Amino acid sequence: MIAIFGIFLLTLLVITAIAIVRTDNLFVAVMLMGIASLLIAGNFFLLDAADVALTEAAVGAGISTVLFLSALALTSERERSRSSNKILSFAVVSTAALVLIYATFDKPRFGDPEAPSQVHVAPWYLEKTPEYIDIPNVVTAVLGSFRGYDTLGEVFVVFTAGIGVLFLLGSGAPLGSLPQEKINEGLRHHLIPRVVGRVLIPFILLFGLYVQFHGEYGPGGGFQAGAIIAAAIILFALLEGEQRALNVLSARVLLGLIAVGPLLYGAVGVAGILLGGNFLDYSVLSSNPVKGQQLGILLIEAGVGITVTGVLLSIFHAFAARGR
Amino acid sequence: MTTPLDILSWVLLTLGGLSILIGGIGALRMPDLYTRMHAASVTDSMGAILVLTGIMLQAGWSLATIKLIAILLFLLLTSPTSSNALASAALLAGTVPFEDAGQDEGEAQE
Amino acid sequence: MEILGLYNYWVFAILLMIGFYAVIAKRNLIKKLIGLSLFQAAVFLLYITMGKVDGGTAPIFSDTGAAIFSNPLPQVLILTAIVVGISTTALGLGIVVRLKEEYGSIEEHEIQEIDER
Amino acid sequence: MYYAVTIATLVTMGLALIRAVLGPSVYDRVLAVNMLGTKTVLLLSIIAFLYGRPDFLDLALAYALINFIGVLAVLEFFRNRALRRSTESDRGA
Repeated sequence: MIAIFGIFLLTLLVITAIAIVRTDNLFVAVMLMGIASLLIAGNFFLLDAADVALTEAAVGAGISTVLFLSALALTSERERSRSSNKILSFAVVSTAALVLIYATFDKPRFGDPEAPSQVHVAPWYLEKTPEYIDIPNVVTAVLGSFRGYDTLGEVFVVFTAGIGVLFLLGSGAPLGSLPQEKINEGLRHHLIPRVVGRVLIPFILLFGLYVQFHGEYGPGGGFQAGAIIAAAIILFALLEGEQRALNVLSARVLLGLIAVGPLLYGAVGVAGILLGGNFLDYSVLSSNPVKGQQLGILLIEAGVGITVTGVLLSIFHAFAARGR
Repeated sequence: MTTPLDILSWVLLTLGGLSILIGGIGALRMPDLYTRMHAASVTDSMGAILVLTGIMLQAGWSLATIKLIAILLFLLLTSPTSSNALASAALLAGTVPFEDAGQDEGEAQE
Repeated sequence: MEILGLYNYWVFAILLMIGFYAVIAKRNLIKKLIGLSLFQAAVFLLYITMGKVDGGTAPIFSDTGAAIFSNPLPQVLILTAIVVGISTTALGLGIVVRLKEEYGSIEEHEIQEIDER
Repeated sequence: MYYAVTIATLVTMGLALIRAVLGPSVYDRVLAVNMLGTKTVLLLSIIAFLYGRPDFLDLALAYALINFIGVLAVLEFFRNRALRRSTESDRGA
C-alpha cells in the first residue's frame, strides 16, 4: 500500500517538473519548485530516509524559496526569449531518457535486500555502530565518524560556496534605486504576520537546537540544524527588516561563524593526531573510546551547524543588501 | 481492540479525511482567488484539528502526543497567518474579489 | 509488481532529463539553474531509492525491536549533498545577479551578442 | 483507517497541484503551495504512525514551523516589487 503512495507522489513530482519547465514566468517556476521540494521530502520519508527528508524540509521549505525570490527581485521575473533548438534538445533528451530507462531493466528490483549496494559496507555500519559508537542513529554515526573525511570535504564545499557568494555580491556599487528607510522596514506594517512570527521565532530556534543536539538519537544533526536556525533568523529579517537582523548578528559575526565552523571540525581532527591517533579518529579524545567517539561527533556536528548557519545567513544578507 | 476511544478516533479521522478532501475540491472548483482561499483555509484548519486529534487518541499519553499537540498549535498559528498575508498581498496588488460573492467578504484593507 | 519495482528508477530518468532539457534548451540563466536543481533532485531520488530495503525502517535504532534497516550510506551522502546543493545554487544565482548588473540581461544569447560587439 | 486518511490527503495534494499548474494568477499558485504544505504536515504525521515510528514526528514539526517563511518571502517580494514600481514611476513623471 505504502509503495502505491510513493508511486502517486512520484507521479505528482513528474507533473510538477514538467510544469516547471513549461512555464515562462520564473516566479511561478520558483513556487512550483517549492511544491517539488515538498513532494520529494515526502518521498524520502516513504523510502525510510528520515534524516534526508528533514534536511530537505529545512532547506527546501524556506531558504531555497527565499534565495530564488531575492535573485528574481534583482534580475527579472519573466523569461523573454523562446527556447533555442527545441526539437533538437527534445530529441537528445528523449533519447537519453530511453537509454536510461532501458538501463534500469538491469537494475536489481526496488527494495531487494540482496542488491549489491546493500551487501557491501552497509551491514558492517549497522552491526558495528552499537559497538564502536553506541548511538542509535546510524546515519549520524556514519556521517560523523566512519565517513568523517567526506563530511569535512562537504563542509569545505559549503564554506567555499559561501565565500564565493560574498566575493561576488559582498562589495561593489549596489543598484541603489530604492529609498533606504522603506527597505529597512521589512514587513513591519503587516501586524498579524509580525505578531505570529515573533511568537514563532523562539520556537524555531529551540527546535533548531533540539535537532542539533538530538541528532545522535533521532533524525537530525548539524546540517539540518544549521538550516533551521538560519531559517529562523531569515524570518526575523523578513519581518523586522534587514537592518535589525544585522544588528542581532552582524556581517562580521557571520563571517566569524563561517570560519569557526570548519576550524572547529579541523581542530577535532588535529586533536586526534596530537593525542596519538589518526586524523579525525575520535576514540583517543577520551579515556573510554566509545565516549571519545560520542564527544567527537558532538563537536564536529557543532562545527557543521555553525558553518551552515553562517554561510546560509551570509548568502541571504548578500542578496538582500544588493537590492538597495 | 474497539474501545470507545478507538471508535471516537476513527470517527475523527474519517471526518478529518472528508474535510481535507472537501477543501481540496473547493480549492479546485471555486470561481476566484478569495473563495478558493476560503475553501482551502477553513477545511485546512478543520482537517488538521480532526486528523491530529484522531492520531493523538491513538497514540495515548506519550512524547508523540506532545509533539502532535505542538504540530497542531503551530499549524493553527501559521496557516491562517499565511492565508491572511496572501490575501492582503493579493488585495494590495489589485485582485478584485469575485462579484457575486458579496461586497464585504474580502479582507479589510490596511 | 515486478514492473512497479522499477518505477522509482523511471521517475529518476524522466526527472533527470526534464532538468537536463531546461539546462540545454532554455536561454534564461535562472531557468537553467532551476533545471539544475531538478537534475540534482533526481540524483538524490536515485540514491535514496537504492538504499531502500524491503520491510526495512530508517536506520535509527529504537526500542520497538525492528531488525531490518535501510542502507544508511546513501542517506549520509544525500543529506550533505542537499545542503551543498543549495549553497552552490546560491553561488550560481550570485553569478547571475552580477551578470545582470554588468550586462543588463539574464538571457544567454543577449549576453553573447553584447560580448561579440 | 490511517490508509483512508492518507488517500484523502494524497488526492487533495493532487487537486492542489492541479490548481498550482492551472493558476491562473500567481496568488493561486502561492495558495496551492501553502495548501500542499499543510497537507504534507498531515501526511508525514500519519505515515509516521503507519510505520510505527512516532519519533519521526520531528519532520512534520519542522514543516509546521518553517512553511510559513515561504509565504512571507512571497509577501516581501511583492512589497519590494510595488516599491520599485512606484519609485520608477516617480522618476518617470
